[in-house]
Amino acid sequence: MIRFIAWRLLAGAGVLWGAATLTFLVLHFTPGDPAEAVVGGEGAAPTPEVLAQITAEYGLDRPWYEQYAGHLWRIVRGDFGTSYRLHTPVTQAIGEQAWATMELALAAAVTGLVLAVAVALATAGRRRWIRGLAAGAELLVASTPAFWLGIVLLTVFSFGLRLLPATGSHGLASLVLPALALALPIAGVLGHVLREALEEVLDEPFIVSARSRGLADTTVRVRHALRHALLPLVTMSGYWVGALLGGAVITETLFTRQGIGRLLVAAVNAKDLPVVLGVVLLSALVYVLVNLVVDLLYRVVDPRLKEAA
Amino acid sequence: MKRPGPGLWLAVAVLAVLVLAAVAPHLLSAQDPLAVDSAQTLRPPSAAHPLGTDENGRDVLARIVYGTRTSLLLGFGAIAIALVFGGLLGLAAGLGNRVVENVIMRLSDIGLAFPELLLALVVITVAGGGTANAVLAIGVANIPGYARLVRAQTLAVRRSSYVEAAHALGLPGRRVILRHVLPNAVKPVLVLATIGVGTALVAGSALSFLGLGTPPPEPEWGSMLSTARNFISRAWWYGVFPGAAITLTVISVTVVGRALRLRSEGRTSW
Amino acid sequence: SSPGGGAPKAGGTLVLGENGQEPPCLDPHGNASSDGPVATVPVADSLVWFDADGTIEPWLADSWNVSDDGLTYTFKLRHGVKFHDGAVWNAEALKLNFEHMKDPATKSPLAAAYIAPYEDSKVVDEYTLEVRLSSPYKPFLDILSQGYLGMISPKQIKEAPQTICEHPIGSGPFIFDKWTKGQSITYHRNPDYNWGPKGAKHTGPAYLDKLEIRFLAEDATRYNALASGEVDAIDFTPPQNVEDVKANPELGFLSAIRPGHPMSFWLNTSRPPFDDVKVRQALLAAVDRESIIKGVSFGQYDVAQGFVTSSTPGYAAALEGSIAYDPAKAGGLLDEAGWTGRDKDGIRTKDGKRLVAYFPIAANFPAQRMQIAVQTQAAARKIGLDIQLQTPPEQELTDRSNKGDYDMSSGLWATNTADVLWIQYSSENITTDKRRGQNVARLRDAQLDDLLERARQGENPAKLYNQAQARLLELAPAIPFYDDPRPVAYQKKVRDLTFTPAYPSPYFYDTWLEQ
Amino acid sequence: MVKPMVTVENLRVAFGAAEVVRGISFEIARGECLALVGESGSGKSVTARTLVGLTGGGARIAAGELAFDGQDLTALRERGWRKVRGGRIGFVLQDALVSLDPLRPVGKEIAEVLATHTGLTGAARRARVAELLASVGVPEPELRAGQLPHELSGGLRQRALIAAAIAADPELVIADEPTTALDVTVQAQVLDLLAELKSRDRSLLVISHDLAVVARLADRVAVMKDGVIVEQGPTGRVLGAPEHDYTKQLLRAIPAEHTKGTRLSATAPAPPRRPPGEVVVRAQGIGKSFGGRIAVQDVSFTLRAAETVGIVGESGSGKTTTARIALGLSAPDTGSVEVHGQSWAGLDRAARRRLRRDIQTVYQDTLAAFDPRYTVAKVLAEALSVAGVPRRSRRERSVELLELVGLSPEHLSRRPLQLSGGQRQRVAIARALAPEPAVIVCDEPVSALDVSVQAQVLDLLEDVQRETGVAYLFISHDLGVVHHACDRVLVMKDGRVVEEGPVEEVFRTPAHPYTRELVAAIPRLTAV
Ligand SMILES: Nc1ncnc2c1ncn2[C@@H]1O[C@H](COP(=O)(O)OP(=O)(O)OP(=O)(O)O)[C@@H](O)[C@H]1O
Ligand SMILES: Nc1ncnc2c1ncn2[C@@H]1O[C@H](COP(=O)(O)OP(=O)(O)OP(=O)(O)O)[C@@H](O)[C@H]1O
Ligand SMILES: [Mg+2]
Ligand SMILES: [Mg+2]
Ligand code: NI
Repeated sequence: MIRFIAWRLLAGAGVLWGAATLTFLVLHFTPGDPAEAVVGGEGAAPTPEVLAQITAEYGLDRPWYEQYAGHLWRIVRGDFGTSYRLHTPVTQAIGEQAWATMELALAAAVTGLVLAVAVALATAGRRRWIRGLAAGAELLVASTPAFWLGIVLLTVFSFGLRLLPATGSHGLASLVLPALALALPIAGVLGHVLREALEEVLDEPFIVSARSRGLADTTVRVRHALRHALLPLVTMSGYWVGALLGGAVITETLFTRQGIGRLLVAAVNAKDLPVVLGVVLLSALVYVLVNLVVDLLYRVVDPRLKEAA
Repeated sequence: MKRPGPGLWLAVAVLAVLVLAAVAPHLLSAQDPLAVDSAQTLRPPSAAHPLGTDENGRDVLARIVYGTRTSLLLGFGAIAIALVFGGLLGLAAGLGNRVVENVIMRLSDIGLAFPELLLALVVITVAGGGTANAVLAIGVANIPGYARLVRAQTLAVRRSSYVEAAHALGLPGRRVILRHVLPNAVKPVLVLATIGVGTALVAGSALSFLGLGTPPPEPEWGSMLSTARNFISRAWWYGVFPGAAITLTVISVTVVGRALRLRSEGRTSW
Repeated sequence: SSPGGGAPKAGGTLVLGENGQEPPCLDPHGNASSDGPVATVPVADSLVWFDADGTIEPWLADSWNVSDDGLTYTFKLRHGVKFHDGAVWNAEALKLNFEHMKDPATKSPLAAAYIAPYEDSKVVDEYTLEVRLSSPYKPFLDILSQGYLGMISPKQIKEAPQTICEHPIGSGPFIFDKWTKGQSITYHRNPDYNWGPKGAKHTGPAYLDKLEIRFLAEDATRYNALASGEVDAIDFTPPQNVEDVKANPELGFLSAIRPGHPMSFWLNTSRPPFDDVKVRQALLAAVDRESIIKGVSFGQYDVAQGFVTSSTPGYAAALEGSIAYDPAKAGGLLDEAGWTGRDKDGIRTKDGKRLVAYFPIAANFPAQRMQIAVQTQAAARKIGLDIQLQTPPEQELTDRSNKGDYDMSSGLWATNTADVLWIQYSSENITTDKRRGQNVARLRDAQLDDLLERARQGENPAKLYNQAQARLLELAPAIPFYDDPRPVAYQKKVRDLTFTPAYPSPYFYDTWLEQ
Repeated sequence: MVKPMVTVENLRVAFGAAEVVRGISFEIARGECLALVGESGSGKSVTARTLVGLTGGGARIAAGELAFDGQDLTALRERGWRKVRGGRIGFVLQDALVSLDPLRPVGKEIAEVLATHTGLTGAARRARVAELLASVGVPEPELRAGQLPHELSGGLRQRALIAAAIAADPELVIADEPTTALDVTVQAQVLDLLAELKSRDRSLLVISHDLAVVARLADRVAVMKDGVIVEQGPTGRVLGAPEHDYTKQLLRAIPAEHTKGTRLSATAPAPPRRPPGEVVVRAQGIGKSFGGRIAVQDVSFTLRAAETVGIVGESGSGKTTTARIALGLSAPDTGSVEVHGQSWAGLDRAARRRLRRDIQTVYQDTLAAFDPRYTVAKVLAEALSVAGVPRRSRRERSVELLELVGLSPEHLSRRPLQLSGGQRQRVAIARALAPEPAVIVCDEPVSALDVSVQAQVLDLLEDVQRETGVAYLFISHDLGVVHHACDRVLVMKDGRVVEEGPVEEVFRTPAHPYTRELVAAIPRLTAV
């Protein structure tokens, strides 16, 4: 077990390095002068001196491998540098935004999973019209863009009923709508996959066998079938972690929440390499850790895997 | 085998209409999707414009009809890219030796760890905006996920007795992979792929939301939806109909896909 | 400002919903975003105040003197002004501010360019500073009244310049509290404040206890936040909601046209097809600006009449109506220009070449501008000109605009002087490897250059700017669409909400809340 | 007369348009054991499942009377069923290998019954679980209770399932093929256990295709065919003096020592036997272990053309492993296997592939051995392509093969899931025959077949051998079958061959104690 975790963490470090390298290469070799980007935008009129200063200060005139090594070495030493665009340390820039995103992603993950599991459990293997209804609802939310869902939620609950605030990231009330907007499409996809899996499991002889012992239907579903059906969800962890972090950008923009999604978009547009590197490393780290946890969970859900490793 | 229910027929009909719209849009709408009329902006549904007009006075129905091709390309194209490349990589990882497997899986880990949005931005930064690149961006972003899934499946299928039985029969290895491993490994992934068509369409509209999707004035459902959000308080029809088009497409694809899958497995469809 | 009686009351918090153009840096000298001034003016006062009629009034400078050659400005500064950190406002402070703007390390995207002619300055005495320019620069004072050139504590500039972006310290009526990035900025009242501008309604501290600027990028969200009472006022009221605002008895509405260049599509005059003035004039005549603008703004915007907005000092009102919608004339002009052939799509051709114009646009292109672009595209098609909208990546866009690789480009430039014409159309301002300029049309016209240069140097600007505007109408380097307004909507309980006329943005010094 | 435990009158069950149980009636008295025997697919399992309300999705049930202990079962709702199932009726499903939740320790499954139907808590429950496992003959019950199904052999799984069924001491136990996965010694133990239940006034409904088992356990027998009971009566009478033709046919078809050399099915006489030819497979000292546990150790044998060598032994003794090594599908740790004088180890890939055509196999698990997407036609065509049969004659040849194994052309379009277990097994045999190999390794080739079909298949195998001189390596836990079909036999225990020799000799005068135990435990119909 310890060896497994250690090996995974080592591989995780490799993933971080790969992601950082990819980020650097991409930002470096795509067109556009970062110096322009830093002070760019409509309404800006940087003087040549300002551009020269930026180029010199950020070492943008050095060969790419030197810059690459520089960034890497800096990060290895634990120094994430200073944002080109915000003129603040990257750790601070990300630190200000990270919690809001985490909060949102966690809330959405929990909501999405609970919804998906609840709906799938309640409807799998039921009458055709119930299944059809549930499947339709799932596909509806899964095929509705998060921003549109968000707008609809806003229009109904904020602007119409005035039940919940439309904006900001303070407190629970302001988390409800964004979390829902982010969670629903994910719940749709997960619920769909889960229900298909559940229906397959509910046909298995061991379910009949469990029923023949006099267990209540709910008990059979929760205690026996659910565990099997969860396996594909676990395999899809990559998908939903990505969907959460990716969807966060849209949701953050729409609900005017803080978050690293928006920070990332702004940073990419401004070629703000230190910030992009920071965000990528953070999200890669989250991915690596989530994956590790998920793999450990996998072993809890499916004990057959324990000895295989 | 049970006869297909009305739901399936409906879904097939919707797909047929979609194909028609993609191939010969002029048969479904007589209006020009690009015909701007500054005097007729954001008009509600009427006889002249059955689904209303947009902010430039264009006919929403015509734009939905003419947008079908691009939208379907976005949905199916992206998933096709993800499936083909993800499938091949996953298969290679599942069948290859440890080195191959490790290289591919670590690369796909990097791909998955790399924010999907950034990946899309990257493709668009490198290749520029536009539908083709949006397809590419979303497709590429989905490759690692599918690769992982296919690999997991391949490993399971590879160990199955029927693959061993095929080997025992004396079939050439290539043929076993092509005829037995590949189809069985990809099968469960197809469940995800049918719904993936929808998520890809949605991802395309998210790109439009960020201004990276299909460039105007070309009609495309996702970008229509994205623009419509600005006018939701004045023109519900502008957002609702393209949204309905997306949802209807996804539901139909899923229903038909499911029926095909069940049939290929020898199970009856719902 | 809002009507109604009653004496102003102190207290309360005002929340303003801003659009999403959150500045990356709150150093007034370090930002160029359109939300910059609204966020920095509460904190940082300016040297002079610009009145709506174009006159310059004292603020942190009591008086000033311009030498005859226009090269030396002598400022007499106000006494008793203190920054929030206790630093004293004096000649040294002003000198440090100028140097801070110019210092490349500040990475100023705008202020440095605005004071480009600044050479150096000399402290004459504690409250007198003599500023020397390298060339005459008539708009110097106008520029100095803009929020982008607000005054920052000399202590902060000297001791901790890297903190200005995050936490600007000025002498303004509000003290900066906290910037929650991506969300809001909060301020509280400066109790010691006693040096409001001449144009203000009262003296002494501001009335509001607290001020919060919240960034609400989505139009629908911003408007609804106001309608539902989540915020007290919103900036950039979406045009589609203005009618609702006006019809709502609980809401007030305040709007000012921003001085400067109207929102326009510039035509690249340095390469075909728009190097031919006839083609430019043809396009100008082919577009029914009236109906387009009415549609996209839901009847809220004024169609631009020329190349500066109607609120800009030096606006040539006499030239109004010179641009007329006349598709027939447009066709004739193109025929004259030799574009007589037609291809199968109905696009004109000449010597086998199609009449195509490339219009690269940015990812975050505002929705409205997109509408105008699409409708312009449709109008151009009717006369046989194919406008192709392209969405290259942001960075490629910058590269292309620097290299002049485009036929059309869009934008506006808000500044409180007709010198905007020099910024936009002087051949000196064509971007080269050495210099970034705003002459997006890449117009090179000796006659215009001469007019603008002379106006800049101070020779009868009123007349010269008039002539320049007339000349531009002949040259047609752009399709001017509308005079950009700054529409603010607010709850009726918000009283005396005003604008800083220099760069119209909400100004809260006089504002109070009726409870 | 005492009220019967179970009363079934005119029971009909239909799935969609197909009526699979067509009006059957029977009663089971307290302390009585009724056995249901009959053709595969005749509706035995459906009847059993109907008694616990788990007939399956889409089933339509009609009955004149369906009562348990005087209670009308047709009137029961979900809540009512819960009390009956597990608590008053214990049920052992047919598919023992897949009837335990693969993700939960088997002990938990048994404890679940106790938790639902008894007041036992915590430690008491654990103790009872161990007791129950011990009572069905599971060694080291505490250890086993904590293990997952896949860590148990098929026989252990079946016993755990039985333990769960009897955990709450139900008044009626329904056991559907309770001993298929068990070797004879364990089978004897389980049968004793069920007999003991009966002695405590519990009722039993046993379904089995093994008439010897039925003979030993049942008081009365009902014979089913095509959804109806064709004959019903006391065991001795039905098995001893059958009245119905089908029953007679069933009884004739049972292979055993006395049937050796005779035809089991009523088909044309076989061609003359060939003498054993040259050696086709030679295994020398093969050994294999999995993660330190020895599965096979020092096994040697030879197989000659036109000869059948049987391997018997308890579950987990290494029979399948030996077969896989012989097939070259898994490499031995020690020793070597030669086919036609060529050692697997010494061949490159292409040569192995060529050699494989000469040695075919029938898998133990027939469902898993077919690509689920393939129709029977495709399965056979693929096998024929390996043999080099040209594309156009493949279909014709497929039909021939199917007819050989007693199936008809209509089965060509079926997929594995659409076939009954017995049909699948026959398709597997057809596939193995297709390339006309020199050797076929048969791993439990007739385990899923009811005796009449089993008879056909055994005859078929023999006919093919006489015609082509193919050699069989024949694995089975059914000693009667082995006795009938094999020339020589290897007896395996714990991975070793403990005894070897001509089948008559080994069974008549077993030398090794284990063999003696095996032979003694063979349930014999003649014992009735
Ligand atoms: N859930 C179901 N849906 C449709 N048909 C079914 C279902 N269960 C059983 N059948 C059909 O009912 C018939 C009787 O099946 P059953 O399982 O009772 O046979 P059996 O007598 O137990 O045979 P075996 O000895 O092979 O187990 C078969 O033809 C089978 O295909
Ligand atoms: N792939 C494997 N991994 C680990 N252990 C295995 C594997 N295959 C077989 N074994 C073990 O090797 C031993 C012999 O198994 P084998 O399948 O040969 O038994 P068998 O004689 O065929 O039994 P049965 O009659 O139940 O089919 C068993 O203990 C089994 O658990
Ligand atoms: Mg059965
Ligand atoms: Mg075996
Ligand atoms: Ni599906």
